[in-house]
Amino acid sequence: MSPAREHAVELLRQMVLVRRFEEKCAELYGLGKIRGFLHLYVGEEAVAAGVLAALGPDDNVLATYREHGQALLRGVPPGAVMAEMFGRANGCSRGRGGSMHLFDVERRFHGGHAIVGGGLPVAVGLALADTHLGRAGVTACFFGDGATAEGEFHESLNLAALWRLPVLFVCENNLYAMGTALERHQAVPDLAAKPPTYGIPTERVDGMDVLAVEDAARRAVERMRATPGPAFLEVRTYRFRAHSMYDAELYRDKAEVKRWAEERDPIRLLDDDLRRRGWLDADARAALERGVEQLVRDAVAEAEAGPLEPVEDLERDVLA
Amino acid sequence: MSPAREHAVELLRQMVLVRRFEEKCAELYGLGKIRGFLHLYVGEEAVAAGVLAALGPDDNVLATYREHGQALLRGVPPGAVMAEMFGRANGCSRGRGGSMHLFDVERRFHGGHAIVGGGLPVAVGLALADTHLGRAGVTACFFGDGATAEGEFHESLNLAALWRLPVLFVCENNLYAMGTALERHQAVPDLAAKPPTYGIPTERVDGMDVLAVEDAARRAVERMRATPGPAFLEVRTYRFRAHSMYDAELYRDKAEVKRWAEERDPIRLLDDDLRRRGWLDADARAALERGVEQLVRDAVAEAEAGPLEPVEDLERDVLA
Amino acid sequence: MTRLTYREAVRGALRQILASDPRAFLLGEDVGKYGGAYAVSKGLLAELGPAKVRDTPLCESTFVGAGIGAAIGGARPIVEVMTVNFSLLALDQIVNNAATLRHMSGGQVAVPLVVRMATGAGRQLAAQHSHSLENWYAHVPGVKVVAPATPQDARDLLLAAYADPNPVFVFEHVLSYPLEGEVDETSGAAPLGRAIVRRAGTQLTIVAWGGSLPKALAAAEALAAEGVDAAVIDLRTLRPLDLEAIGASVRATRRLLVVDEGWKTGSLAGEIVAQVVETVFFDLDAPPARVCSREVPIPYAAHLEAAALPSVERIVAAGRGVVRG
Amino acid sequence: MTRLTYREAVRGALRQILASDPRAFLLGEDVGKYGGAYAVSKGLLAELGPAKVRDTPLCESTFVGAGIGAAIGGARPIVEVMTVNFSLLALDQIVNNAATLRHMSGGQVAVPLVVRMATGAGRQLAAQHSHSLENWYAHVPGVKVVAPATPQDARDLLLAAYADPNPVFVFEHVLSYPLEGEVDETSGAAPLGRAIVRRAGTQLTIVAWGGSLPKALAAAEALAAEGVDAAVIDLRTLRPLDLEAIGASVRATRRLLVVDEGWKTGSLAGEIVAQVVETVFFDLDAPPARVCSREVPIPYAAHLEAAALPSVERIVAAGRGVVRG
Ligand SMILES: Cc1ncc(C[n+]2csc(CCOP(=O)(O)OP(=O)(O)O)c2C)c(N)n1
Ligand SMILES: Cc1ncc(C[n+]2csc(CCOP(=O)(O)OP(=O)(O)O)c2C)c(N)n1
Ligand SMILES: [Mg+2]
Ligand SMILES: [Mg+2]
Repeated sequence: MSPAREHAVELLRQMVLVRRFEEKCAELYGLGKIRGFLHLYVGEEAVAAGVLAALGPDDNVLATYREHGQALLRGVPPGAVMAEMFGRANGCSRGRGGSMHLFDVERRFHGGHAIVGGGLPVAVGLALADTHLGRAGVTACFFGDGATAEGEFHESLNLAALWRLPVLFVCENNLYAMGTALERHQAVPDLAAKPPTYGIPTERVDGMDVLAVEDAARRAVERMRATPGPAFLEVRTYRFRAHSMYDAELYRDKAEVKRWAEERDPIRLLDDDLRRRGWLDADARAALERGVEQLVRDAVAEAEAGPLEPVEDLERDVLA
Repeated sequence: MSPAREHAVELLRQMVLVRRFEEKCAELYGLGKIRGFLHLYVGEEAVAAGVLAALGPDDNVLATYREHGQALLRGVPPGAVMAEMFGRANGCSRGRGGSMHLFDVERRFHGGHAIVGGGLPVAVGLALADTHLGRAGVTACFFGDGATAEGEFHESLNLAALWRLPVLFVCENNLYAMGTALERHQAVPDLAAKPPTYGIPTERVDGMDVLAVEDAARRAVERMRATPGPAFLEVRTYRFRAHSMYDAELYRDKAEVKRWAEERDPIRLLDDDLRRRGWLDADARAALERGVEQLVRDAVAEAEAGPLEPVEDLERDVLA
Repeated sequence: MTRLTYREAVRGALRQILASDPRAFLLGEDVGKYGGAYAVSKGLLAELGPAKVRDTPLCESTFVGAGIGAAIGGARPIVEVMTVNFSLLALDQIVNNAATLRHMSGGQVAVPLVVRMATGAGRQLAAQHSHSLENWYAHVPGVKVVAPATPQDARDLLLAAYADPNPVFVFEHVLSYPLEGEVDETSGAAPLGRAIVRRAGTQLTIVAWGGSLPKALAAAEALAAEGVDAAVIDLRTLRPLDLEAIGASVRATRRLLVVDEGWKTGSLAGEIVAQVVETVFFDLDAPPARVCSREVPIPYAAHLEAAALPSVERIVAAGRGVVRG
Repeated sequence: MTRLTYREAVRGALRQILASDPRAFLLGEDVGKYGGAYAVSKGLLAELGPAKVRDTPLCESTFVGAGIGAAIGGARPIVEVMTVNFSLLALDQIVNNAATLRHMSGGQVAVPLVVRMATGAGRQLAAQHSHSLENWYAHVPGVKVVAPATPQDARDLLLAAYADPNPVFVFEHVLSYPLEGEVDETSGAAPLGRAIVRRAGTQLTIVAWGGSLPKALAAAEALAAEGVDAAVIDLRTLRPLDLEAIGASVRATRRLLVVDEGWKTGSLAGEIVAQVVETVFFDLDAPPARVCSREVPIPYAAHLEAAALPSVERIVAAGRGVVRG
């Protein structure tokens, strides 16, 4: 298999993994196995898959409460992610965090942040540590279109640009902040117009085309490794499901959602592309699907079997 | 006297009033009559004079801790301002606020805000009230270049633009935020480049030319009265004195200050202009100066004679 | 009287205010098209229009500050901060402006503002979404703070907050929204600053509010079964504190237990204990006690979260301890 | 021993840390070229260079958050927030990230961060610049809080804060900076969490910290002249509280007075009173008392400000009241 073909199939596998994992999460939520807030990434998988493909092991990743995709594709074991949502001690945050707070510091996956905009300054700090300690490595920071209205967004862009810190700002522009459409929360909905006022190289990319996302991310990361300083990607995408499991979706048309899901599904788009090229036949596709399903099944089994943290350890890890 | 001439002389008088008033404040600070933080506006008088000349009585004004100029030129009686700095009950804030918190609600002078950036959301709200209640009137909001790094600056621009609220944002760009030069606190020091990303009409103006400031402010206010929505002025100016009475000015060259004070003093520039035009002879100029000096003397006398608030009234006006 | 949920009672009061006072409007994140994160304002945008129900961008500091400015300007905004957790971003506006401008201006500036927010834990939302910071608000001169526990109070205290000329912060516990009760929808504002005795009792005074009230009442029932007769006081207003009501009860029962979902150290419960001992020290037969949250960021896992929060069991055990020694 | 001001003692500890640990740096508004709003870091930029002393733009939330991120990333930042007043803008980062990430990540994330800030009133800076919010910080699990009162402690507690693997908040009272004292510049870190008896006494325990300690000591002298023998405990660490030291003293003196520059309602003083009555209730001969700030935004006028803050006179009067009844 050519490297290009192998890589494209792997990206498909990654997106399918995230999709199937989350479909299972939704099901388990219905069964009460997962609780709290659950925000699904369905429709947006190409953003995490494309960007993370451009990073190396010494780079940092920080994301929002909608971070199952980033966690899984950064290599956090699916079983540890699922166990976390089950609130088990074998979860990747020992059951303390749940769906919104997945962590895996060894893999430089720094969460899982549920305060909109609150992760950006932390990402700037991670990049500052790298710079101060003379380490290579960039920090990829994911956040939504809604976060761009928060002051910390601007403060973080300014500080990263002023101090030439290697932060890759990845705006997952899914056109809605909860129930508020982009043009109802931004006076000028052109988000890519803002970072240049801080001198930050910026690119807008189709978030339903995983290869385009990866390409743009690679360009940005290469530039950052050559010349210190941040970069910005506005990735245009769409959330196919509700904001969270509580959302009645009163604020958007079913037809709009249907159109995106039918016409712009990043998995289907890549699937079609691979078939057209003859890079993935029906058998291989089915095998890929079976492999992913097995991973998800194993993850659920691992979560089910996981122990509960003893209540006596409640106050463990509050202080060092 | 032609209206133009009369108006220009009046602007000169206003700037001289602010200058002499503050020179007296500095002197009184040395004597311990005024305490706390004292931030002088010396060098920046044309900003307040020019902008306030463009406003009417139904407009709102909100400023920073460096607001003696705005207060005086909005019509707060000099005696009430001076008494406030003396901490007397006849002060415009009954001695509660001091130099940083001058208020005169009747004249729609809404302070006097000492948290950098903290006044901007309040100004947006004042404009929102006018809009909601169907009242004409714009809200002029003064703030420094340093404030543009705070998140609230961006949040406020966005909200005002999104809701088309009549806020005139006046950035007093004196090139320093305390000891931090503009290019050391902004990745891209072009402040006028930011508001357009919110769709806000923006103009940059020479803040040492009071007539140019007034002109730009009038243009902005006229536009706002015709078409609802905010406007933005970046007014380039310079602070001739220390940031506050505690500042040793380690961060800038004496020569730089000298150059500005000698070459770009807004009072001298207007003075020269008026003389050149033959609009103000030496006698009239001296009379103007005497008039101002009398005002300042009277203000000090009023402050000196003012009563202290009884200590029993300490908790007055905490709640309605 | 109508049977309403707490959520519906809040909505009813909101509708009444917004429909009757042209100066009034509601603003906050997702209060309009989405219908409110906790569905409190559901339907109001369609009913009352976009000038009365305003969706804001995500910018807590600025939309709270804009509420302050609008109140100063003569409008009567009701601001919904989705939850107390996000109000951390607006604390500068709240402390330095809302609470301060009246006094700092020598009495000139009026800030007749209402800020509502959801508070508390119990839904497995983890550490960043489970705060109970009412004590911080109750610390600040220049504001009032209420925490209605029942559907009727959810209505009456919101009306009272609106009628008050000061900035009033209304804390609605996330677990209270589905609570049902009989509500008089013609009622007027309840007086601010008045606690109420929800259960009479002679041997112990339990003070609680908001989301802790149901737990306190259940604990009192359980204690009664053990032969301990506990009074339960619903504080309702957290600033100003109704020390008189608490003191009167404690003078009679000679014993005090305070339930507070906030972390114990520096809790409002601590303040209540301090004020009681300062004023009725010699009437106390036993040291007062507190049941608060454990000193830990609230964890996600159900069993850990439950262990971190005040529970009926912990209240019963503490009440038993105070009375039996 | 060298005679140093509190300011110089802080600077000495900063210099020692920054010069010796390559991971360390100082960041904050105007800590560099300006020399620090309170001149604490004056000269350090020239001495140590711009990588060690970093001037930030005005953006409290983000530079505190960047400090948190840098600590997570393995650096050892010391963040100066110019004053506690501006820290209101950074509370989300502090509460939801600094205090929370370790626990919420199941123990994976370490945040070895020091945040220093000036606190308190007394310089006629008016309501927005005169806060004492140490109690808010002391309420939050996951952080430690210190408030050095003497030049030696300013040094030793900063060294301790730096050595600690947790986020530690250091409160320096604005009136402390010019205080002079003998300082051992070779000293190491003081233990965190330990109060110290600054004055022995048998009839009354006065607890104070930071900027209130000099007032408490002066009041104890004045009380001695009246025949009241008061002990003065300097709390030093505000979280965790050294209840043992306070309890031991109160068991001996049987009387407690707490001085706290914060507003009384919801003060840390209230928490201390509550913890004392919860633990040594039967050893108390009189109700505990508190001297705190009056419930008012701190006014500018000198006589009003003085009346709002704890004063030696008010402490003496309260001490007399506790002892004489
Ligand atoms: C500071 C803050 N305010 C409000 C919320 C509640 N909230 C959670 S997600 C969300 C919408 C965020 O939208 P966006 O940034 O576009 O991300 P998306 O959910 O679309 O991925 C809101 C309002 C929050 N978590 N934090
Ligand atoms: C939020 C906040 N941070 C810090 C300060 C301290 N401070 C007061 S003025 C100032 C500089 C502000 O600069 P700028 O906005 O340019 O206004 P200027 O003083 O130049 O008029 C600083 C840092 C403050 N008052 N508020
Ligand atoms: Mg979005
Ligand atoms: Mg400036």
